[in-house]
Amino acid sequence: MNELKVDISTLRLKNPIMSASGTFGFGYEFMEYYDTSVLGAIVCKGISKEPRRGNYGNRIAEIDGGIINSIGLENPGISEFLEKILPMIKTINTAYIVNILGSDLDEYLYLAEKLSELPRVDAIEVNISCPNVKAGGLSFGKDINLIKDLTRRLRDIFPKPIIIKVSPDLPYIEIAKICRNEGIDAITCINTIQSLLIDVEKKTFFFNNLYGGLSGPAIKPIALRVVYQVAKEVGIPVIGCGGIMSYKDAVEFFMAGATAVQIGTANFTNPLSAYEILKDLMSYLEKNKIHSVSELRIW
Amino acid sequence: MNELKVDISTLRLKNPIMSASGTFGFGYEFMEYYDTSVLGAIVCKGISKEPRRGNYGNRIAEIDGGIINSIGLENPGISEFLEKILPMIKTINTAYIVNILGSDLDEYLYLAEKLSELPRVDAIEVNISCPNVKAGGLSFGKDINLIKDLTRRLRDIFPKPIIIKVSPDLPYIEIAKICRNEGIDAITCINTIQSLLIDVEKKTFFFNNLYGGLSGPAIKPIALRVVYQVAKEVGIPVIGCGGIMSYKDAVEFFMAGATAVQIGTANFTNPLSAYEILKDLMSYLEKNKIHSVSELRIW
Amino acid sequence: MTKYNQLKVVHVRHYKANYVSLTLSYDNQMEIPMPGQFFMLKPHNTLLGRPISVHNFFRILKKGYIEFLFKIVGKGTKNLSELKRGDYVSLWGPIGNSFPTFENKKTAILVAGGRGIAPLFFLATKLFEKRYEIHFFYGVKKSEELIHILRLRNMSNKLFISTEDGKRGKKGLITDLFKSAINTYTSSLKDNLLFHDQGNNAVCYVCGPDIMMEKVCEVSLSHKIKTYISLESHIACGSGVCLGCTVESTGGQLFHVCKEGPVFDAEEIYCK
Amino acid sequence: MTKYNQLKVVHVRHYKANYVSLTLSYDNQMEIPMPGQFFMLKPHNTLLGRPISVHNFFRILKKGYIEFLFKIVGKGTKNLSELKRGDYVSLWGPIGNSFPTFENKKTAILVAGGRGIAPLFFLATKLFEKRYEIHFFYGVKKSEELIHILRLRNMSNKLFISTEDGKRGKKGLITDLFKSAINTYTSSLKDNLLFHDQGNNAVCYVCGPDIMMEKVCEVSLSHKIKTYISLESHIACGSGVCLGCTVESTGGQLFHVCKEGPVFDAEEIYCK
Ligand SMILES: Cc1cc2nc3c(=O)[nH]c(=O)nc-3n(C[C@H](O)[C@H](O)[C@H](O)COP(=O)(O)OP(=O)(O)OC[C@H]3O[C@@H](n4cnc5c(N)ncnc54)[C@H](O)[C@@H]3O)c2cc1C
Ligand SMILES: Cc1cc2nc3c(=O)[nH]c(=O)nc-3n(C[C@H](O)[C@H](O)[C@H](O)COP(=O)(O)OP(=O)(O)OC[C@H]3O[C@@H](n4cnc5c(N)ncnc54)[C@H](O)[C@@H]3O)c2cc1C
Ligand SMILES: Cc1cc2nc3c(=O)[nH]c(=O)nc-3n(C[C@H](O)[C@H](O)[C@H](O)COP(=O)(O)O)c2cc1C
Ligand SMILES: Cc1cc2nc3c(=O)[nH]c(=O)nc-3n(C[C@H](O)[C@H](O)[C@H](O)COP(=O)(O)O)c2cc1C
Ligand code: FES
Ligand code: FES
Repeated sequence: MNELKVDISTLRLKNPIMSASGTFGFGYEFMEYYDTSVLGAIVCKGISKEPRRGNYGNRIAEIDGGIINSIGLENPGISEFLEKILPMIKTINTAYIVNILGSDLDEYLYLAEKLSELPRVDAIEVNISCPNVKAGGLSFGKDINLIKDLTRRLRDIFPKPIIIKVSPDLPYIEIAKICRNEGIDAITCINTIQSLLIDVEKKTFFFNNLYGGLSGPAIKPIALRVVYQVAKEVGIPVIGCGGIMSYKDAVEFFMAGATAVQIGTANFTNPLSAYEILKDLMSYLEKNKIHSVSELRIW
Repeated sequence: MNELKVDISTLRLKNPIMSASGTFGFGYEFMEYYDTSVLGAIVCKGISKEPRRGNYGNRIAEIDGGIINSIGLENPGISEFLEKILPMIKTINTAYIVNILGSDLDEYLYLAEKLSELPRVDAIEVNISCPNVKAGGLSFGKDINLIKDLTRRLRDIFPKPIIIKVSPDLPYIEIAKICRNEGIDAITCINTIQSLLIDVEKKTFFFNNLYGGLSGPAIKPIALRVVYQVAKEVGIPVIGCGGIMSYKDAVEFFMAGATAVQIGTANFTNPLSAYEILKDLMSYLEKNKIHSVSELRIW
Repeated sequence: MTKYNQLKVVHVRHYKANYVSLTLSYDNQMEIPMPGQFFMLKPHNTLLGRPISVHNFFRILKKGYIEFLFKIVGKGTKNLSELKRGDYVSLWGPIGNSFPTFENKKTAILVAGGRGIAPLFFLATKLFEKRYEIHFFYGVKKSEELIHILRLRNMSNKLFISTEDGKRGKKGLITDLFKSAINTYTSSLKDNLLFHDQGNNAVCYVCGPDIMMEKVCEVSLSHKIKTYISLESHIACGSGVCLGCTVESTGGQLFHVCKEGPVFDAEEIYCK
Repeated sequence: MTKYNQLKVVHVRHYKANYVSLTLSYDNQMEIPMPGQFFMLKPHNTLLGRPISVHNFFRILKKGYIEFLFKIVGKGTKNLSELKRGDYVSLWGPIGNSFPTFENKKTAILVAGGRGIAPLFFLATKLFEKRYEIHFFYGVKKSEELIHILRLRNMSNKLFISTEDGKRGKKGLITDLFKSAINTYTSSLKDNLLFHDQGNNAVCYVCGPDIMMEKVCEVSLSHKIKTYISLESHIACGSGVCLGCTVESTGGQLFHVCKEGPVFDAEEIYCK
């Protein structure tokens, strides 16, 4: 298993398989299925400053090849996260990455500040690409000047690895270049893709908040393109995410240039997914005598 | 059937069901299956100035919920189109819309000029969003100043309806606003979404030209979002396209705000698709006593 | 304890009206399911599992078996209905809370609408074992949908049936039958077991379409009968991580069906 | 003329090695298929149809029947293999050109590799009817894959079989068997029917894996035997509209399998 280690700048992960934010709770929920410490890292559900109730009405739907969610960032807020949740994951023995979402610049900075001194928090993943919240999501990510400011100031505040999470709905190449120049450590590609769902029978929009985010197999080829472009054209470490359902999908992401990958929707299809993908990836590497996933890159 | 008529500015279509460019040849091919004159309009395969051979290697693959193509705009060129193909569709008794693609501004203008005086050509659809050609596709569409120039000069040259075709890979709202301001008649939303496919066994990119375009059911929720945003926020007529496989899907597009719709990938699933969607839509409207598809809009 | 598993199909029975019962060989490493709990069953042709309540759990020669009863309504249930004896189903569970029972309330009113029979039948068998007095209300649209009538009759002190087609039981909605029965009880049969102590001795359990549950609870709560309902929502993960399975109380509070439910105190949902 | 249709399955036969034959009741409004042509068969679980060559066409009491033979290799063919008698399959065709035959060439060499037997068997039946002299080369990996051996033997003047496992016929590749057989013919049997007139009297038809076809054509073309091959590519529409089905000649020219093919003159593909 030695060869499975990957580095996200100063953070060494024991393997390149992480959970994707919002699909794995806080890491302890899946303990009922397997010891989540085996994963390379756990990325927790997005956290905001205040508790958020999330969206009313329908929140999830399945479509051909994917699912669409409009959770609306329900989360307990940073205080409860620090007080109640962090203690609960003390025994999970792997890197812990906190995903954060703010409605404005100050909120992002506040969250990073709060998390900066905690030994249990190994890195932050900054969500600037949520398609189903009114503020702090895509609208934030589309403002290039704001992104410049955000990344620079986050870098000042937060000493451990900072990961920025983008989606194809954003000018991701431009953003990735800014990130690289501002010393951001990695980019997660991709978040869900903004989508609209209509309930034909009821003649209404399916989600109260109008938009949802598309994830699952349907977005894999789009995610691969973003991973490839960011890794190759920008030259910044990329954490691949989007429709990874099997170890083969993960291999495709490594081939496209990802340093590590995240498992999202697959956790809903089978709660053991992340674990099984890790296991199968290990056999694949062994069988093919590949010593590090970085050897898989095809460019 | 009277109530099925829709207008794309000065062009009256007998019904709102069109074929999508590149999925219906030139309109006569499907005559083997049904009389394609029943459709509201036929949009032909994209035409360039010179003949184009298209891409080498694999051109099409099926994935979960969609297909990815990297045809690379194979077409006979405008001269052969005018000389050989236009005469062949003389007997097709419905609106004929020519899709054009140029590598640069001049080529677009040249094509529009050539088509401007032909009675058989009822409108042009300008493809600025092809994800799998080296020039004239997405790279062109991303240059906002070029788009401004293009739309203005096309408007000068071409007196009949001009339709611009966008994809979510472009800043489509900005483009749609320019189009509206420059007097463009409608926007087709959406073209295929740029995607990367990897052949894990062969350890290569699947397409010679790297990128392909994703179409089919997987992109429907993304297409609906673009249709809604362009129709609602910009207020310009929208022709909806993307993953329409049944009349219900078409109804969703009308609910989101489309004036007409195009049937693409569905033609491959069943060559009678466009015809069956039209037929089923008619029964649906009749059954629900809806006199015009514009009544379906839910905002 | 194993929560995710592949279990072998030992019996499939196709009822009328597109109902299917699926009996699986249980794994004794798994938690024993309680009435009200559900499992996520994974069809082959969908991305997400489908939540199905436990319809029965029993042992034959120490070996456990679990039974599900579901109605074919879409592609997932269709696919599950095509399982054959000897096939394996991937599933995870048991998930969620269960219908609470009380030592001091030995009168139970069960109200099932349509496929709501699935969990309430299981509950009835448990209550019967515990020697509850069972008053079972069971309504369906078409009389063919009625399932387990004989067994229900054996377990219940009184069984009320309504069908919308009127071919069996009382013609009409179960909500109306329930309302009139309760009113009769409370007005003319004050000393009926059901209602001495102003209903404090009775518990009501309801499962069915949203609108039916709301109407039933309106009646039961107005008579101060402790009432529990089993709610549905779009379940994606069934593991408490996606936060997709919310339902809303009349007061606007949000609950997660797979974590705080699927069984709720009716007062929590309808009275805030 | 109807090109798209739903046809009824009248017979399904499962062979060894995952081969399946599917016989459908034909519709006399449809064009009569020729050897080399194919149909798009639409599985239920895929978006695109799957191209399958016509394996046989016959009439019983004036009613037409069409037979397909395919190997299960992925989800589409798997789904098609699950069809049962009485089911309907959506399909469109016949598509493409067919193997040409010539009045003045009455000696046919057929070379089939693996599932390449599907169209070549059909061709053989037609050639047999036309009283051709048939020299049939048939190679497979595992001997279980061999299909229709008896019927092929009856139709052929000579039947050459190779299997990679060596359990039947000659052990090895059909390309080697073909090469040595042709060399023997041409060197020692100069007056063999096959090669008087320097091969001008013979036609060679090849269908199988790309690499096998290339090697066979190298031999046949070097002996100046007119050679036709049936090519595969990723077919999406089968209607000539998507332009996805291109194959490339050695000279870099592009051809569309569903329009200019699937049968090509080997010289067009390998010699430019
Ligand atoms: C906790 C719980 C327990 C359940 N127990 C049973 C049971 O024991 N027996 C039984 O027959 N059914 C039960 N159901 C309902 C069952 O889960 C759905 O019928 C099933 O998921 C539908 O899947 P499908 O793929 O067949 O239909 P789909 O194709 O997914 O949907 C068909 C129709 O049903 C709607 N729908 C699907 N899922 C839900 C949902 N969760 N809530 C509301 N509408 C939905 C869809 O919007 C669509 O209109 C239960 C649901 C929940 C939440
Ligand atoms: C004109 C034509 C005639 C054919 N006739 C027959 C026949 O008579 N009998 C028969 O058994 N097969 C025939 N084939 C091949 C058959 O179409 C494929 O095996 C089938 O489409 C695979 O579908 P699937 O969904 O089972 O596999 P998939 O899951 O789609 O693919 C399985 C594997 O096969 C590869 N593959 C799929 N389709 C093609 C293709 N068209 N070209 C190259 N690789 C492909 C995939 O990349 C993958 O590796 C023919 C193909 C063509 C083009
Ligand atoms: C239900 C759900 C909730 C999510 N919540 C978050 C979130 O809080 N923060 C975030 O950055 N991404 C969130 N995501 C996006 C995922 O982390 C991931 O980027 C996306 O789902 C694509 O990966 P997948 O196709 O493997 O699911 C969420 C996704 C889903 C499906
Ligand atoms: C094989 C193929 C070829 C296409 N060629 C063109 C083209 O030449 N010009 C163009 O504007 N769009 C082209 N498109 C895009 C379609 O017109 C349509 O916008 C897209 O496929 C989405 O619709 P769908 O999901 O219904 O297929 C092509 C699509 C496919 C699948
Ligand atoms: S279904 Fe995912 S949290 Fe309840
Ligand atoms: S398969 Fe579409 S053109 Fe040949």
